[in-house]
Amino acid sequence: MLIFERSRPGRRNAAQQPGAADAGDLPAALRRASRPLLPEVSELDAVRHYTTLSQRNFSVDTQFYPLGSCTMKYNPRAANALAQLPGFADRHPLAPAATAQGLLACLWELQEILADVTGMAAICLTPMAGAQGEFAGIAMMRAYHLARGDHARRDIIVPDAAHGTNPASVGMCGYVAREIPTGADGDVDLAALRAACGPQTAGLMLTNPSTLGVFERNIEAIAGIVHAAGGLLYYDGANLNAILGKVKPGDMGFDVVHLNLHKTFSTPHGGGGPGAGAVGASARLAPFLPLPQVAGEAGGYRWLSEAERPRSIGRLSAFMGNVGVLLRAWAYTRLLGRDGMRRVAEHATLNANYLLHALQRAGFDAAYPGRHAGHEFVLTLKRLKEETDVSAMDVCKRLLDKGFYAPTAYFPLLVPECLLIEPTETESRETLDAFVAAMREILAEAHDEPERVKGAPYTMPVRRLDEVRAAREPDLAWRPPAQKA
Amino acid sequence: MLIFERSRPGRRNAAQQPGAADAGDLPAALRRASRPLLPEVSELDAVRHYTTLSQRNFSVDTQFYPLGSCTMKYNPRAANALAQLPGFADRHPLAPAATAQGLLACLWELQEILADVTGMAAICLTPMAGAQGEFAGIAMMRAYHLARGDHARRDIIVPDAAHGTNPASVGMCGYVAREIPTGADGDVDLAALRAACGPQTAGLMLTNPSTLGVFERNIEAIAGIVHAAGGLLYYDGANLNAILGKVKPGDMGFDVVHLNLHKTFSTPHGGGGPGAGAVGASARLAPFLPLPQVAGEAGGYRWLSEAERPRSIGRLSAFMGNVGVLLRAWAYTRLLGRDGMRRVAEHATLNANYLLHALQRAGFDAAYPGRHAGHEFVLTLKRLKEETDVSAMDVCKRLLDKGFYAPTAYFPLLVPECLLIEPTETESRETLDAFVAAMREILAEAHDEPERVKGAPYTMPVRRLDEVRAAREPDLAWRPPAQKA
Amino acid sequence: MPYIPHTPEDVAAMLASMDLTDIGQLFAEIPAGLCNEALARVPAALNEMQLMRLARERAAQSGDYLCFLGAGAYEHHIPAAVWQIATRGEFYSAYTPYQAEASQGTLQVLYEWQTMMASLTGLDVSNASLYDGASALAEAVLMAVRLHRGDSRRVLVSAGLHPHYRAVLATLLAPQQVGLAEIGFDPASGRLDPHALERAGSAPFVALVIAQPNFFGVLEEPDALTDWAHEKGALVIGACNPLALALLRPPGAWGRDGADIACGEAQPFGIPLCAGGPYLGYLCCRQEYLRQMPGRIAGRTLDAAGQPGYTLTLQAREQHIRRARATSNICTNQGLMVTASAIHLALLGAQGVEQVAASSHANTLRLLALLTAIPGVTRMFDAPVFHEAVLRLPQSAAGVLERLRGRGILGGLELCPHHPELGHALLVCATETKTEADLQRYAAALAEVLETAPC
Amino acid sequence: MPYIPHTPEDVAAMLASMDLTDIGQLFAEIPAGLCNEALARVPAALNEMQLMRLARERAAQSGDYLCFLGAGAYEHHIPAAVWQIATRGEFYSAYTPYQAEASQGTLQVLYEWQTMMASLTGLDVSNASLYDGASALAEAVLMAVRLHRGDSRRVLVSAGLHPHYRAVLATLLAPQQVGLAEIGFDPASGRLDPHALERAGSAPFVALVIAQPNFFGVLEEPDALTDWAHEKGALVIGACNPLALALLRPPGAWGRDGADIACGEAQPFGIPLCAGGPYLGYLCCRQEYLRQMPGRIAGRTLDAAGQPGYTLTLQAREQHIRRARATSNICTNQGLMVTASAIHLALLGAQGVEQVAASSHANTLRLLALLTAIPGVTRMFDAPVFHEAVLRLPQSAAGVLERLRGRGILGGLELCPHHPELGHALLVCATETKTEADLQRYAAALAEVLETAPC
Ligand SMILES: Cc1ncc(COP(=O)(O)O)c(C=O)c1O
Ligand SMILES: Cc1ncc(COP(=O)(O)O)c(C=O)c1O
Repeated sequence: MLIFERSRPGRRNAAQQPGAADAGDLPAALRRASRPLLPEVSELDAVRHYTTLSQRNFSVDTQFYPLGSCTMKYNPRAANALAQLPGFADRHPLAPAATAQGLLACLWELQEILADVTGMAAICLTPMAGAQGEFAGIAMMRAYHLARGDHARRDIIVPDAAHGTNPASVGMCGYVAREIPTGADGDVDLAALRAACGPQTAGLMLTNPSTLGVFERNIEAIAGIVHAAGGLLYYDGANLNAILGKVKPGDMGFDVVHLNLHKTFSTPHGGGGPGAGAVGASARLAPFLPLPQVAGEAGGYRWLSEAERPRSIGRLSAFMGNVGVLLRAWAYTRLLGRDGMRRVAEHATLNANYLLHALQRAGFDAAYPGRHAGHEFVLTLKRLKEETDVSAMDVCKRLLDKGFYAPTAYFPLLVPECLLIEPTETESRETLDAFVAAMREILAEAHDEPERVKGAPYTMPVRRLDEVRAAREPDLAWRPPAQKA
Repeated sequence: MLIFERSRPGRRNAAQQPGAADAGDLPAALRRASRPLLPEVSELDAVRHYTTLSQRNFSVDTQFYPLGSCTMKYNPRAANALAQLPGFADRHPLAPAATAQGLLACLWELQEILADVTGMAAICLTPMAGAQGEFAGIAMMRAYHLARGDHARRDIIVPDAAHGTNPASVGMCGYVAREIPTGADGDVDLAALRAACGPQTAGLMLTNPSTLGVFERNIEAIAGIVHAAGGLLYYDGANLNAILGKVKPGDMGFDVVHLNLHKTFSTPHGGGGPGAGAVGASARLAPFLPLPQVAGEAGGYRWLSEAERPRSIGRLSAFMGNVGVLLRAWAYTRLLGRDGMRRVAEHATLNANYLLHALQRAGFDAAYPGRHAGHEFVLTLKRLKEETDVSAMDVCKRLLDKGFYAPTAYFPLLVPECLLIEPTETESRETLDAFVAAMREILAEAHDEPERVKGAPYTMPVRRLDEVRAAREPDLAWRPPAQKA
Repeated sequence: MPYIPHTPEDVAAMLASMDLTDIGQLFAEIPAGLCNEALARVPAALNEMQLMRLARERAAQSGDYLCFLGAGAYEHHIPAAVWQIATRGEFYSAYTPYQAEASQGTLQVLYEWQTMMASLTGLDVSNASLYDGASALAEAVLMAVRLHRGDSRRVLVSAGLHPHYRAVLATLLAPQQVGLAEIGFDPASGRLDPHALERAGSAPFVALVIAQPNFFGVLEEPDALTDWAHEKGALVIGACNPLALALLRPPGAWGRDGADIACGEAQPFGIPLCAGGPYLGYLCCRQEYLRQMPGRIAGRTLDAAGQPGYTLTLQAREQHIRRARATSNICTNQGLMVTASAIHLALLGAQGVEQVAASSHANTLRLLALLTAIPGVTRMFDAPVFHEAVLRLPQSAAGVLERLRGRGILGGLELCPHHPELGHALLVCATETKTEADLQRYAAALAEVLETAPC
Repeated sequence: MPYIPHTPEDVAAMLASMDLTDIGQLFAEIPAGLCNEALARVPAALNEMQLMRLARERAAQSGDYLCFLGAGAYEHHIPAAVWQIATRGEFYSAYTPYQAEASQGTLQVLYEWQTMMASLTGLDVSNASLYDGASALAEAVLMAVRLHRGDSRRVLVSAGLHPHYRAVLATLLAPQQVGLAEIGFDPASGRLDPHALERAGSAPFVALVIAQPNFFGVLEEPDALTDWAHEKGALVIGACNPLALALLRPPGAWGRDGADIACGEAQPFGIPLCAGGPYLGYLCCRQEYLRQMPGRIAGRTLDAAGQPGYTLTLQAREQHIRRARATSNICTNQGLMVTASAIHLALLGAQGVEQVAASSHANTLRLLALLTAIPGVTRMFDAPVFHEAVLRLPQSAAGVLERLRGRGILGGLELCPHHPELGHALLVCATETKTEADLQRYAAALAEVLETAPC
């Protein structure tokens, strides 16, 4: 039932209302004619409605959530408590700098830590998610080329395995995304890369380990080819969890990186966001970083002024990006500490490879069987689909019935019937074993009783939803019954 | 699965551990030989375990909870936020009085408000639940009699409808509980009362409206009889919600009252507690109130000293009772305000009577059909039981399947197959109507398919539990498999 | 090992299952020269107890001020229930609801919030959030560029738009060669200057952005503006504080045909100030523009048993399907803020939201009355305002603010850095959180401060 | 109407369904003379925004001190997860789990906590909580009285038991004519004085109460005491800080046969100080004493399908069944504190709890070393302590504490009101929350304070 269907005209929650006040002086021509459609419910009804709605979700706090490319690790509750401290949560963004030392200290430390783990010269924390980080990074590359008077560069090379935001961000920056294929072993096709590179090449975007879950072994060669062509290298940090504290993107030759703090640095996904997509740059690109940034000096911390960064690509948000998310990420970095970083990569990788091996033993096919997994890996259910007509999507839906969220399916696009599985380091061996057992059961069921799998899920609040209908007859806002007709 | 079954030797949650420290100086004879059986799990495992466990509960925030005698009203979330403010939550009980003005102001105001709504001369907030309030009240009555040199009084008269804590508290005070019957109309049997009263009578405990949900119409006569015999009147405030702001126990002739702040004043029940059982006294009994109490004076607030209250029955708790509960109750009183008190009683009573009428129309029998309900009412399912063999308990279990918590069953003891139903004022008419519809369905089902009702519940995390086995073969603590055998 | 459950035995057994002995072997494919475990700038780990103490100390440095700052971020009462529910693990730690059947909670909340926002803006549909108000406006402009039939890439924007919003537009639009024509404001009213507008409108343009209220708190007269832009064949974008829309004509009802797109910052609906974010960008439009909308959208559909349920829909617009030709690159949005905002609006109810808006308005007028009673303090503009206004001070606002801070008051925003042409200008805001005593306290402090000479 | 959903139309329709027109009619059975709606001492309503502002102002008056107070209530780190989970509506707003099938969450938590407490105390069974440590001890004594075969009602209690606990025992036991014989402590060690004990033990008694540690932080030698009492045919009750039991021999292992009952205050396990409550009384005993246990008990059983499940059990002991002959009058207990405590213990784990105990112990020893290095400051007792100890000061503790407070430190508890015989005695405590810098700060402040003459 929708909150609007619980609503009754005139029902009020007096404790939350400041009381009547006069706005009669506002000119009639400016005033609203009819009340907006907002619910009128009691506080109990609202609390009960949203509390029971929450129970209709799977989440990391309640289920294993092996969603590839999303790094659904545990989100420490301390980070939430910390970000809600009144000195942070109630602070106005334009409150004077003199009162900001505590906040700035946290942000500055986060900049320092991220610079170190990425091997970049400088970090800007403002991008509000990975995709905005990508925009910022490409815009910086563009600004760099233009600043050098190099106006010919229009292409950004993007492997076919790339996440959709990569080509989309390229477009947002007015560049053209040029796709290159992946080899059978999961590495970039070097010949194709060479062919694609030239004076029109602004740069290359790469995720490493790639979205196929394998480490790009030729990364040094790739960097050489792109740099030789005058292009720049962009690191999509969505998969940093695999190499955190072990390998630095800067050392691989990347000029710009973005990080998804809501992945590697454990800030909650919140059912879709908010995230934070901090962006880092090598020395030559650092002057182009967006603003605001925090400077740390002997006397304390301060915001860098626009005058000090005349070549900055500018502002990305009205204020300072998603500060509450940044504070949570800061909390996490401080809780992990220096040694904790490396351990994340090691155990995320251990979990992924352990799970991959176990699933292979259970009868599933790895998309890149010869390769070590990074922190995630791709299975292909092509054979299953051919044998039983049970698809990757069917397996996903059936997993829900077994109490597991489903892996990412049908991404990357180049692997047919694929599942991208990322266990993260925060899951225990017992949980992984239970997942393998469930997958084994589903495999057996797919052969014995395929219709059962294809009809899943059965135990969720709803049965399988008609997505086609949703798109063909969009119903995107409730209307009161009378209006609806 | 139990948290112990998720435990693995050596698994650690490093972020919560202060690090190794030396206790080697402790004499070996005093030291523990083996580690206690505490879980060893990751933080994620603990969070997931307890979060999913919580989902296995019904609660006010998620379901209608018409549990008679318990006043399961909405617990404002503001009260929770307020009690968790660091200045309250992190305050040490023995911190100096100079830092206590803010806290004492809240407690003093609560004392004043409760004194006013009960018509008592003074209030002490320390009892930690209703039952401890009862103990305090009876102990005060005892102290009063003894202080007057009146050593003969040994009996406390208790109606048969009384809550179990009443006779139990009488026993805890070294008195004898003398039960008197209730008349067919739900009022106390005055003749029996007269017969029971005498020089041995220390007092009478009464709930009004009674646990039968009806207002004791002869209360003034009762007070007269008891007082004439030299006894005192004790008001069990569990049902104050029915008359809050409309009738004051003091005006009815009561000498002592306790209140269940976790009922009338909306502090959460927390799955069993904590509560707060503030106790109030008329002028002649006020000197015997327990300590600590707060005094409010021009210069500020302070704790009353023992020297100032030499006749106090003394301390009931190591510190100041359940302060966090008291703060929540204070918050509620301030949110309701003067007019809000009366409105609670009015709408709680309206809801109860509306529901009673609707259930009668649906075919259920009121235990006291001629009477108005207070804030709750009793149904008797005797006829249903005779006709279908479906019991009150069966109906309760079936209600769970319909998404409603069950009413109180088999209490008061004198009504056969009874349900005690208390909707509270915070529930909407729509919720009451939905409950009636469910009850109607169950009634039909009881006639058509009684086994279905008797086998309920079917949709809970467990089927009906074997209570007899639980008591016959008590399994009260988990043991590791090896030890268990 | 913080947040890693593995015991040494676990690690050994897991490695053994792969015939390995050392985790390092799993990294064998990485060129050896790239391994670099030095992290000199990362401090050693704190435990939670140590971290919380450090954080409490740092948070306390923000101090405790009576705050009259607005300028795009507003202090409002947020019911305690909002965040106690929004941070429940099931909302807090879930991903984007791609597996709809296991995400009905989040999806229904999105659908409810979309309904609320569509109704507030008077438009047909809302998306399920964008990052913040400023970036939402940039997305709206890009959407208008895609929708517009002509080949102009020129957008008219008021100089009275929040300067940070203008800066964000510049950053986000420049790479796509979308030009911004800044229209001056009328120095008397603070509204868009009609003459400047007429001049700018003589060349083709894609869209007119109307800020309601604008940066100065001033209310534009959007009916005439909307009709004017539509007559020129351009789209109209309303950049609105959605709280103001509880009182004001919604963009969907501006002029003859209504604005085409409404967008802005929904932070006033239950989102804490939090030093600037995470906030909550919204974007609503007419039904016919749906396929050019950026961002996720939740929709209602039926399940295999014919029961209603919710799912993300129209994903063909989005980056994960359409890639380079997507309507935007946005993926992660501000989901949890949507949840909080929906709960907030449900708790306040239609009447509550209206009261918050009216009482913020009334408090601001009262503050203006008190402050302009001080000699030398006058209102900069004469047009009606919502809950913010610009004052002209007899001295530099910076110095005044500094001295007010010494009295425990954050007195507003100094406009000089953004609008030097306005002289000693101060932007003040008084929401429903301010009592009469607070307003009096500000007035008394300001009077006191102004009596002493500027330092 | 705060928290009342009824619209005027609802009220009218509901009344109409009963053929009534006015709510007042529902109160017709109440004698008219009793109606009294005057509430002069109840202030008018605040809304949540106003209330929270008032509460924040009042809470802030507690100040922010470095605190070395213990004496029965201990500052420990509580993981943020504990209360974020414990205040989830499903735990927070549920009643006592009488409908077991709809309360499996709470019931399983109770069962788990009982397991933890039984293991910590080394006894067979635990109940599901009592109010607080002091009242739990009173219940333990009453239980012993019921269990004891003789007709003595005399109980031996150390004068080194927390004075408030002794006061509570007096209040709760007096009406049942249970007598308390207070046994002096040895002035050198701070432990129970064996001679005094021997003297008191010459008359019959029901039980001996051993506090471990006692009020002075001192550790008793419970083996000999236990055997001595058992030989006299009395029961032994251990009143223990359960945190100390992470290091110390549990009551169940005291002497030859172990103590009979253990009880006390589990506040150190995840319960905030909160000015004194709600805290968490616990009580454990041997299996054979089960039927005399007070309070609720959760047990594991099977459901109709043979699956395990949890329920409250052995209710025949309780007031709602046995009424006047119940083992106690307790009904509402401290359920939510149990939930928090179980989550706390699970988050810290066996090793974490041990580390908290050890590190509190080590910090206290370190503090003692620093403070006793100050001229004139000495330890009062020479027996080993857990995480508290008594210092002898060269001046009145009250004055010293007052001056320490001026330096931001709550320096401990002045013992003079409770134990004037000890002179200038100060009880100090340093838990794992204190850093070396904190201890140094205390020492420096104390040295400074003692240099100046008492005022
Ligand atoms: C590989 C990769 N790149 C980029 C992104 C985009 O990040 P965001 O969703 O934070 O915008 C994602 C997120 O799913 C991703 O997996
Ligand atoms: C009528 C009545 N009296 C007394 C009590 C005892 O109160 P408490 O559970 O707070 O001890 C109750 C509680 O259920 C009750 O309903």
